[in-house]
Amino acid sequence: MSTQIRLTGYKKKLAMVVAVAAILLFWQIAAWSLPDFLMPGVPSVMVRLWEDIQSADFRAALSGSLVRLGFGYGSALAFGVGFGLIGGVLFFFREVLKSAIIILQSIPSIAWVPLFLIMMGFGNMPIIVVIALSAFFPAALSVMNATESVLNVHVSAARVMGASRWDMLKRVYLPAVMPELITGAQLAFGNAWRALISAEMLIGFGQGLGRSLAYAGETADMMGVMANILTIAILATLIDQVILENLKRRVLRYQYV
Amino acid sequence: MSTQIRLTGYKKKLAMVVAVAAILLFWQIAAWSLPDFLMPGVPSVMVRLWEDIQSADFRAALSGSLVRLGFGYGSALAFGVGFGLIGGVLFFFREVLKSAIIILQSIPSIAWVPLFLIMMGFGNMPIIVVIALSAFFPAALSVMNATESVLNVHVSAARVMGASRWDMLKRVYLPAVMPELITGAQLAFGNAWRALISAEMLIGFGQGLGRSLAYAGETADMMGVMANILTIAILATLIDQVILENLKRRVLRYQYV
Amino acid sequence: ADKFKIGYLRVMDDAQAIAAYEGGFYKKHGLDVELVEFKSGTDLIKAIVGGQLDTGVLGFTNAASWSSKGADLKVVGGAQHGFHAIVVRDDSGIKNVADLKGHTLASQKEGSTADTVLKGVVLKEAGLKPEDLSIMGVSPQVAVQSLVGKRVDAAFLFEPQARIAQLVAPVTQIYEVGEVWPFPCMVVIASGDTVKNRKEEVWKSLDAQREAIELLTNKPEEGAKLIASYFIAEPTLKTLKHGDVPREDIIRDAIKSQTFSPKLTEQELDRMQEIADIMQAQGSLKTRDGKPFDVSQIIDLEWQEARKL
Amino acid sequence: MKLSFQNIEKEFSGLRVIENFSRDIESGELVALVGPSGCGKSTLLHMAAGLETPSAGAMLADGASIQGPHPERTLMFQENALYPWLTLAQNVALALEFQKIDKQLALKQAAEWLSKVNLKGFENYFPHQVSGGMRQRAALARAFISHPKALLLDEPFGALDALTRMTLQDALRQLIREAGPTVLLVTHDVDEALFLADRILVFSARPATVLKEFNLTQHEKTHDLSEFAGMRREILGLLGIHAEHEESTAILEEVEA
Amino acid sequence: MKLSFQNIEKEFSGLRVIENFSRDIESGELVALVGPSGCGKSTLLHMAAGLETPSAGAMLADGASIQGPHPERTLMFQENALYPWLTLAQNVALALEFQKIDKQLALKQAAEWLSKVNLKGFENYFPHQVSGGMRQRAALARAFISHPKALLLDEPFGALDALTRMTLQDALRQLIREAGPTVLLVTHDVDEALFLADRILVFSARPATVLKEFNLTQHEKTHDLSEFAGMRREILGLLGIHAEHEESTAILEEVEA
Ligand SMILES: Nc1ncnc2c1ncn2[C@@H]1O[C@H](COP(=O)(O)OP(=O)(O)OP(=O)(O)O)[C@@H](O)[C@H]1O
Ligand SMILES: Nc1ncnc2c1ncn2[C@@H]1O[C@H](COP(=O)(O)OP(=O)(O)OP(=O)(O)O)[C@@H](O)[C@H]1O
Ligand SMILES: [Mg+2]
Ligand SMILES: [Mg+2]
Repeated sequence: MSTQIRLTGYKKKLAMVVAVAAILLFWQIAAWSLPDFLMPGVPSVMVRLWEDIQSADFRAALSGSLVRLGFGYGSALAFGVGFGLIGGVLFFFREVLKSAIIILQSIPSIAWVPLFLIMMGFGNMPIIVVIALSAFFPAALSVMNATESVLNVHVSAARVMGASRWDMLKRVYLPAVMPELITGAQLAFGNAWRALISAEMLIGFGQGLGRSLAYAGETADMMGVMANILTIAILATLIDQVILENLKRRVLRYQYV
Repeated sequence: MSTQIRLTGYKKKLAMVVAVAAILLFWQIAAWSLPDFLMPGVPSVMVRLWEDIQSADFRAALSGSLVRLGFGYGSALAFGVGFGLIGGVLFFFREVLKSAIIILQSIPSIAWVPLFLIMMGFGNMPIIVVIALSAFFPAALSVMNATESVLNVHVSAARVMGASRWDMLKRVYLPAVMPELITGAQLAFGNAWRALISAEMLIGFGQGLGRSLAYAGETADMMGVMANILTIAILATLIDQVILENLKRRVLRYQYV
Repeated sequence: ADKFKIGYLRVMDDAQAIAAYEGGFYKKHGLDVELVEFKSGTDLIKAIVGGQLDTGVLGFTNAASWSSKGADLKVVGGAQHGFHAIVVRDDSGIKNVADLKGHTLASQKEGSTADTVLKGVVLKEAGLKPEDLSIMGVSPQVAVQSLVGKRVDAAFLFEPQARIAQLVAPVTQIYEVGEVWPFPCMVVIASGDTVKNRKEEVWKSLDAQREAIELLTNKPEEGAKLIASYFIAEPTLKTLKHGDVPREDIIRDAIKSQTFSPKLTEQELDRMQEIADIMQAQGSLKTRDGKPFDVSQIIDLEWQEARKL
Repeated sequence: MKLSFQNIEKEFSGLRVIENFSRDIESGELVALVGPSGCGKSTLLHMAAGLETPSAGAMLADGASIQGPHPERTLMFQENALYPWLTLAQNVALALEFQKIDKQLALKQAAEWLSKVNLKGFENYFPHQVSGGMRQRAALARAFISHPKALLLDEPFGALDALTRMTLQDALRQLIREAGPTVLLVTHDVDEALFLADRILVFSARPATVLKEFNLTQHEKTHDLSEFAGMRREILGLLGIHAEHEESTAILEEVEA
Repeated sequence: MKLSFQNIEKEFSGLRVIENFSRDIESGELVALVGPSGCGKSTLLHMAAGLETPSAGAMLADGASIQGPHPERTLMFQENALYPWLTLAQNVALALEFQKIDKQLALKQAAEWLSKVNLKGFENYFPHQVSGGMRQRAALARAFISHPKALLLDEPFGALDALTRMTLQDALRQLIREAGPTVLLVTHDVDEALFLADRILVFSARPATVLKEFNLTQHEKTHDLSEFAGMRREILGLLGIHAEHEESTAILEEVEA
């Protein structure tokens, strides 16, 4: 048994509210100490955000970004789990993949963008690849590390019960790595999201939150910049806390009952 | 007992060599299929890299980047461990900090850069802050999560033996979270490094590897771009694999004997 | 005394700021200058507004945008006229601007001066709407590389990228906005505070830049030697048809194609107002009271009047 | 099923674990293996299960050489062999599902077996929700559900407290009596061996050789083992525990390296 | 040290665990607590250690109310109480270091105590390098090194196999005989209680009340417990294990929720 004390759902929500309040407070202090056009205050940005949300442009940017995120993140997870599980069975392959990840991971996504633009042309493709690349690393690493710690008895027990290789992967390895997989998926989501916004800021293509942010910056619209940053932060938090956390609770239900 | 089979040091090194070879192969294939102007081949970049290394500019860029990395990463670790341990003892604080991290982490570092430039002026400061910010998150998160799983018996045993609060932190909590702390430090290093390079690419200040990369890109010097990317990747791998891995082996010696 | 901080962008349009530094003209005028590079006018202007920089050489539209939001900014001198070329791939079959319809064009960042002029002047005069073609907002280097890599059919470029593109790729220039619709693209901008408190130093810097402009205009060879390494890293550039060309030659030609001028003339002031109106029409410039933006409120011509230009 | 160990030898990378072991376990017989820690008892069981192959000698089941794991020879472990992500019923049913039996049918049979081991009503509990004793009951159900002809028990109750262990010994005896498989039982608990076994093999330290063999078929079994007091004393003596008023030092604990 | 439980009651958020428990443990006496799982035995020990406070009643040590943990009342746990990052010697020395004794001196004394529990030569091994039995020997040394006046043992050998357990019972008896502390021993192993205790308290299921008390002071103790056969049968009967030829169902395992 560990000292883990699970706070109740109510306390968790309160903590989130306190965190949000603290961040907004810091922001407002910065706004007070800087001229209005460099750093607008919280209330005015809120008003602006409310207006933005009702515009068609905003919805187009939102859906554009989310579609890219979905494709990039989705394929990163699929490949990450696949390679991770293969790495769990083939030890040498695992080490090679790990080494490659350590090397490639050190290159920031904004250094990849020009290269992919030229190789893949304009369009959603380079953005999706940049997202997938940056999300692939943590997903694959976490699955690989988790396969290392699958219990021997779990494997032996399945073998004795006559499990086929495929049974083994599907019914033993996959559920055994699921907790780490979900942690990895949450890490990967953070990476994917940052890569999405960065890439959209750099590539002036299509509708997207990153592009709105860059455009607002370009036209001296700091209110727009802060409204966009706010949108980006709120959205990421919602996706992480509502969608991914709920998924986690469903998939790892056995840990919570 | 788990299925963990530790590959020998020799095999690990071989895996690294294979990984490097595979990456270089992909690169060379890209170089063959694209015009030289867009993607130079591996050998010519190697030659260029060799020349670069001997130049004073390169050494200035290197030391500039490493100094920033040191300050940013160092302070991120210090704060991360500090806040993480505090969070380990104060549950509500932990939840607040976690929530704040989830929110702030979603904003990519290139969105922070203009803001910090305005608030902190030119110089190393904004770069260091961007590095520290992006490295702080994984460091603090990993320590906090680790404190959640410190064994109850370890805490009770120390209390019964008459440990003071400070003894408790120093001799029970800190060593207990050390394995996760090191994992977190390695994650944090990846973030710090990418943030360093991105920020240097965006802020045209001082000497630095990121700036050399951006400069090479702007002057259409693809050979320089690839040489710089190579430097960045090699350096990150060296720091991670040589320095951090060795540190890990020293600090977690008990796990390896 | 404090260093005088001048921000610049690594583009030919800022050549006089770089040349004045490399040629020691600032020093000659008794000014200790630190030259700070920026990746975009957007960042540069923020540094001026935030008081981190004294002056900068950048697109006029930046000053308009920010002062419309309430920033205290002054345009204190001219720098360069907007020479932006449209180059097209030879195999695209595009002969004039109107032919761009349905093609892809690499331009600069959305909302930048170039982007404003492209949409508000170039395309409009050819009878095209921005939606008629796909416009990609990228950095000039990526634009050139995209041309080479056949990812776009055309690009809207300034120097030296327009020249480099023609040397390394099978592309032809079909349009030059400077010939058709000359406008003051780059100007010297300072914050109101600096103009008030460090007037003398601002003037010294303008004097130094004026001298640099004279050098660039009269002796482009010498100017090229000072600034070539800022734009092309290798001593020579591998070209498509002419083999290895020394970088100084390319830069010299690029300098020659530009019109630098320390002075803002009457026509130029009118053009600036025109651009501001276009921006307002495009929605990238919004005044707080919704009235038309008056450019004259950010113009400070005291220096050029004192020097009797 | 008759299990025959014929001149079995086993080495692990140079470490000699079993030396020339030959014994037949007759169909329906229950043989207990007792011996010091690390002497090779589990290794013998793994060979009978088909998870390990002997270095020399033959391992036969009903006269045929054992090629690998098969559900008719089922292994049960000391602990943790249930999958934490499956309910008790699903865990038990898995043994049938791996043999391509319809899921619904498997679950129905699993429920029946669970009620046989006194777990009616706990079908939908996850392993971590029930006590260690209940988990081992479920593991027993899983072992019996595929009607194995040979049951290989590796310290099945070693992790349970003394009281729970006794109730499970009763349950196991009941199940064996009904199903009648051949049983090989590894245990450290001499009382357990005395209570359950028809025959007891006492092993020496590594490399394992049989020190002595006890036959108990003619005895009536109850938890009150006073009848066996002499045999108990003799076995403990063989293992180095002296039932006298002095310190025992004979069993030198080994370093697990 | 005399430990007095006076009308102790204990509730955990509404769950009634102990109901009006009163007993004095005389100085130098060894009292064993036996009872079904979850009845509150550990809770009693924690109150004596000062880690828990009673909901009602008084917990006295030599007549003075217990305010918190103190090294003179030492608690020893079932397992995992050694710190994995310290060697055996450092673990044992820690008890002294927390009491501000010089590190070198502490290590020297630790080595002496390790040799008393038969671990000479293993001072510099880490816990995971030695067997479970050796770890508990080290834990014994750590418990005795600060010369406690009261020793609170919570199933100290519950995680060990039966043979190792017996050798440790011998070692423990030897140590107690030399140092003479008051001992409270929680165990599930009736034989262990019979072998070690002066007095045995048998508890009912939760809320814990004493079902019966046995006095053994007048008996000579050996591992051959045939002399106690009657008492053993009675205790097992109280706990619901019938020493007869029938299934026992009395101890219903509880759901750990
Ligand atoms: N896969 C393996 N690789 C290398 N050595 C092994 C392996 N499995 C077992 N051994 C070694 O073989 C010896 C016998 O192990 P085994 O598990 O059979 O002993 P055991 O009698 O079951 O001990 P215990 O009572 O502690 O379970 C031990 O020294 C162990 O370290
Ligand atoms: N800190 C706590 N908070 C809430 N409930 C607790 C706490 N500690 C113990 N309990 C509950 O009190 C009851 C008694 O626990 P305790 O650990 O004292 O039992 P035990 O007799 O030692 O059992 P075991 O033999 O399994 O060790 C259990 O039902 C347990 O769930
Ligand atoms: Mg074993
Ligand atoms: Mg207990």
